[in-house]
Amino acid sequence: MNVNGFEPKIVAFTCNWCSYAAADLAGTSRIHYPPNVRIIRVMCSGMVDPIYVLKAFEAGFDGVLVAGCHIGDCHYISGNVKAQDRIEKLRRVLHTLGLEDERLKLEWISAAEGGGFAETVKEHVGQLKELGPSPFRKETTP
Amino acid sequence: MVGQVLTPRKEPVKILKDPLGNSFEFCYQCGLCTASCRTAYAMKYTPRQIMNLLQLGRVDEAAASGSGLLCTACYSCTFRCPRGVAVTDVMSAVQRLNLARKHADGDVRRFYRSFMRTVERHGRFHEVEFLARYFIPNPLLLTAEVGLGLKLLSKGKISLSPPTMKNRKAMAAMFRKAAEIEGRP
Amino acid sequence: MRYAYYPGCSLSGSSRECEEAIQAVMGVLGVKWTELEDWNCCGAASATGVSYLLSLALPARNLALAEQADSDLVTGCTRCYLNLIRAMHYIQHNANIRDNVNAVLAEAGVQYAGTARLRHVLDVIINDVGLDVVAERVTQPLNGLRVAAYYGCCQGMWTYAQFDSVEDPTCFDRLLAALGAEVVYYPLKTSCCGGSLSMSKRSVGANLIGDLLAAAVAAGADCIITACPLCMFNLNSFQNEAGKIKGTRFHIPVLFLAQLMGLAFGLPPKKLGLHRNVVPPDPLYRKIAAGAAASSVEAVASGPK
Amino acid sequence: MAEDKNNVKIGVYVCHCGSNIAGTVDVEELTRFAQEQTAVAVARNYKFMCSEPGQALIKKDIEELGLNRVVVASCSPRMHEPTFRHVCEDAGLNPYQLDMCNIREQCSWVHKDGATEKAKALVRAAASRAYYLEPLETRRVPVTPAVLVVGGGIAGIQAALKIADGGRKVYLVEREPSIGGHMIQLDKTFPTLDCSACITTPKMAAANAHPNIELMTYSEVVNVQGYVGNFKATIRRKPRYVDESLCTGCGVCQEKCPWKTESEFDCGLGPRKAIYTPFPQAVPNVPVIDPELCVYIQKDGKCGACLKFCERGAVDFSQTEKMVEVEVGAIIVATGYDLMDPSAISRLGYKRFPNVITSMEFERLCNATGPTGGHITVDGREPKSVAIIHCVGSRDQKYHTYCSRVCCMYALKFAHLIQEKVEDAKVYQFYIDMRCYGKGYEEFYQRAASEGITFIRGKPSQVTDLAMSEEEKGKLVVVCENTLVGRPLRVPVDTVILCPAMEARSDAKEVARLFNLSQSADGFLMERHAKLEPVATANDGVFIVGCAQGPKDIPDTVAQALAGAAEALALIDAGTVKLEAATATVSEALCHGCGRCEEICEFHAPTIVRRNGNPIPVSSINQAMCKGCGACAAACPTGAISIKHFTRQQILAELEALSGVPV
Repeated sequence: MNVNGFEPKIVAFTCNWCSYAAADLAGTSRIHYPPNVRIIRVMCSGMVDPIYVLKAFEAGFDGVLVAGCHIGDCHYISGNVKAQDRIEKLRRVLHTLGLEDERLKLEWISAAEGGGFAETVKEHVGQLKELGPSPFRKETTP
Repeated sequence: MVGQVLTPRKEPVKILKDPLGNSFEFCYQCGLCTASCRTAYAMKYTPRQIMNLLQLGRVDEAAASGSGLLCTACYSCTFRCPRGVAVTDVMSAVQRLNLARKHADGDVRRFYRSFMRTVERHGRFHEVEFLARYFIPNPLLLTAEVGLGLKLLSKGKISLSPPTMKNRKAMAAMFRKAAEIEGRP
Repeated sequence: MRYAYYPGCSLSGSSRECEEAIQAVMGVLGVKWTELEDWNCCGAASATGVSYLLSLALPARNLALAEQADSDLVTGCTRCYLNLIRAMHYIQHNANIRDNVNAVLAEAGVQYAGTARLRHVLDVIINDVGLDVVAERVTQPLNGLRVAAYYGCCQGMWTYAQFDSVEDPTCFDRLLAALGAEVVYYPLKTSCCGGSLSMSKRSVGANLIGDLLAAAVAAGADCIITACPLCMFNLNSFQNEAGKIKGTRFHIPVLFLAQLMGLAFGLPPKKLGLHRNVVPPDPLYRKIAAGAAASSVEAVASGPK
Repeated sequence: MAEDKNNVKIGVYVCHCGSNIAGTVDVEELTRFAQEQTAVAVARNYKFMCSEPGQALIKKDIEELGLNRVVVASCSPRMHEPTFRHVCEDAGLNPYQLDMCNIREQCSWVHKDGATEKAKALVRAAASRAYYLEPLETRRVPVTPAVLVVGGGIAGIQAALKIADGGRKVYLVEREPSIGGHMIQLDKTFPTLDCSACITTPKMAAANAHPNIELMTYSEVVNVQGYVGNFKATIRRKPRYVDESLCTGCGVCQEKCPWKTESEFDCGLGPRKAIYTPFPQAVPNVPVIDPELCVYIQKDGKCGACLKFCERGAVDFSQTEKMVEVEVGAIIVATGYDLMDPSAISRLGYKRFPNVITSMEFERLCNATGPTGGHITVDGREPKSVAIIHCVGSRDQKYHTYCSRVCCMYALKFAHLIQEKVEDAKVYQFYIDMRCYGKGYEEFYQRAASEGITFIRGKPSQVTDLAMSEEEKGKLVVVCENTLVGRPLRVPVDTVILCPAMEARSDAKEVARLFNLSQSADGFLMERHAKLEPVATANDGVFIVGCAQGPKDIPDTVAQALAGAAEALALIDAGTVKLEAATATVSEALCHGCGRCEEICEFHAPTIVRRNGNPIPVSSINQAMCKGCGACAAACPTGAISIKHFTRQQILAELEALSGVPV
């Protein structure tokens, strides 16, 4: 169950063209979501190097969210497809490191889905509260 | 009389803990519900007007009107509502209020009570017991129905022996629990 | 496919003719089912008037039992179907409802997991048995019989939404065509019959019933067909009251869909509970016989193929 | 390149954005916190950083304190990055030495508790990223001084004409055999009631005649390559089977052709032949042959009436589909809208009752060149009473949540036309709200109202032919609530006109992919900014105008079309265009020339080359073609490729700062 008072830390790598814009839209529409997430803007989900994800967990993040455009809508034609392949491969590595699947989230959020972004974050925070702190966490202050 | 004065909603219109009962907030008064309603012609306030009264916080007025009792729960309004208002649930919430606050006359209230009481006792509906509960307090009703009653009896459509449900204790317990959760007497 | 059959109160009580017809017809179609063990009333039209929670918990208990039996829950009563699917729908979409309902169910020693599968007898006949099979079983084609197919109100919508068009269902028409009957144009086919208003507010109930009967008569129908026991009860029992309001006399047979199917399958009327119908359907028998005769004449005339 | 990091001087500027940020985030504390970060020389806060004084503040510090990095903690970079990049530039600092820290959209507007804490983390991250930022030079490439306009409706025509008048080459591509779009189908236009054809055809003719416009009707764009300023578009030109250079548009072929079908232009209310121009004033006035219907094509060689009777010998069955490639600097997408098919709402009786028609069908019935020659005749008779039902599929969650914005007005126009043409006709308007917001619209509403129309506020539930009383016999009955009285109402009429929603084109998704655009939730093409960038899109150099972007009336459509033209002209007249500076680079020392990048790049930017004297081949990336998506960098097994402005170092620094733990 929920580790009492535990506040998970999430880093989100968001595509500049869709999910970063979606996060902005959530803002302009004043749709609130937990502050546990920190956003790093990239030009495309296909730019996210597996190293970044591994380093994020190493740095003690409890969850990593990679968000890109819906399949077929990529601003660079197929960056999101490449991201998908990489993330799937990466999951195996995370398994061997003893990290649960839910900690790494890959989501497609279009620029029009402000609410969708907020929901994704809420959901992820919820899942991570269930899971508790990442085994790699060095300290627990969020 | 200078016309009604609108006072801010007194009851927070959380109608009887019914999560869909409050969807009237979305209503934009197009009247498609009324237009889809076969009994609206007989209502004091049409379904749309009920939504409006609730929006204005005039819950008691809505309940007292008795419009809720005329809803047949055919769901046309709910299926068609362009704003996704669960009109049928709102109407049944208003109907519950009407009965709970004793706006309707005794016969109507007894109709619902008798039905539920019968189900509570037997777990299933039992015509004879229902009719007894419903009619005996007001024999006038009975005389009105006697023709139909005989017709049904002669066709063997009314069984005198009560239905046979095993776990009747469970039923009673469920009724108790529900009343407890909903804070009903 | 395993079916747990849920007759519901009306079918096992005041509408037993419908029940008898369903059983007989399903027998002919070779559909096997077992009655749901220790089922309870779904709350009919009255539960919502008293308790929102019970209006969901009562049907939910039956769903829970069906889950235990791991079979499709089948019902022939539209009102039961409505209450059951409504419960499924609301419980699925609202955690708070789910918790409360299960709290109530706990008193009955069951829990509803949300995995139950609900079917309507029509759905089973059309999608599991298939209209081709239905057509094969016809020994007494209903040639020349003019039928007003009354689908019933949007309580039906809940039903039809599952396997047919919500606003403009056609499953009756297809089924009746398979029986050889002629479906007349009936604009009120999905208008409400007033449900229990016929009891709780007669003047209104009878008025709605009157509209339905009048439209069928105007369309030149020999009979009205319904799949809902409540519609069946209303349209049969209140033709006099309706007639008074509309300033006319109604005497049009109203049959349960399964009853008409039974006739087309050549089953004896008594086996289909037709002797219990408030409005005696006898004129139909002659009409059907005549139609059959006519078609056999054609057959002879056209000679052996 | 190698900069002495001891000289890094960062300035952090926290914006209050009035109370938008300061209301939730403790800006004073945030500023203090920023001051403590590594290499931060100065941290200030101010009411509005984007304002003149705010900008001056930053410039002054750059000049006086010799800042070489700037962090602005304010709104989204998608909002003001350009603004502050200019500020840096003006102060002689490379614009790429700026980092925006989004503490409004992504902090103060979405959080309450913990907003200040989060803002701190974001500022620290921005500062650490800024620490590793490098100056980039923005490359400029020449622009192809031509524009592709997709869609020959009024939007496309107006945009094309304006650009052409500006002296630039325009390719105007239209899918149908003629330009004119929906507008040429209309009879009259509100609120002025001038004849639609009369004001459209001159524009169509002008577009056809203009020396700078190359008109490609009966054609479709099938592929788009390249980037802003330098697009390559491939256009499929379907065979007309009629030689445009020989045809005089005399129309004999159409008279003689024996094969009929329903005319799409007349909404199926009238016939057209297998060889046809969709309507008399078609531009170009050259028929096409419908290969599905033409017996000569279907049953090879039979018939051929058109061949025989065309004196000019213009009919040419040897024509085949052609692919044409054009080079343009900008693209304007004006692909318009579809009218919703109201038979989806079966209870309104469309397609069940012949006298229930759509608004567009009525336009054709009203029009002098239409199937009835302008006599309002529905199902064989002149309707004496007409119901007009608004919001069919609009403002309705079950179909389209949005308002289609034109129905109220054309419904009023219909009422006027009916009363003009049909003696003592009764017209009933079934509306939810009357929305007459445009110039002269309210006045028109008043005028129509004064002409004896009956307004009924209520959304009808059904149109039925079931008569409940004598006066309903033989009529259609509209069932609704008269909401202003609160009673159910039945209105018997001869004809019902439905006002269906304007919806996104059925192929909007394909169009969006083709031009690399996104769609809004409602399915229409999405602009870059709802208010400030209404015609620009996420894809530089591609603009959207007219109903492709959302429901619009003609004035708004034309205004947008001209806005699109201005954007396109501004882009190509600049002569050159700034290219993405944040592109991929290869460290040849690390590269093994494995070719992974070459395989993965969608834009064919990387190629494996052999540097003379170097035994190992290496990747070389064409900077003009690289879009900086970073797919190659993420895929590069040796980490030889990095993306400028998004280097591993920069991103990991940001990550570390966010986690508060060394990576």
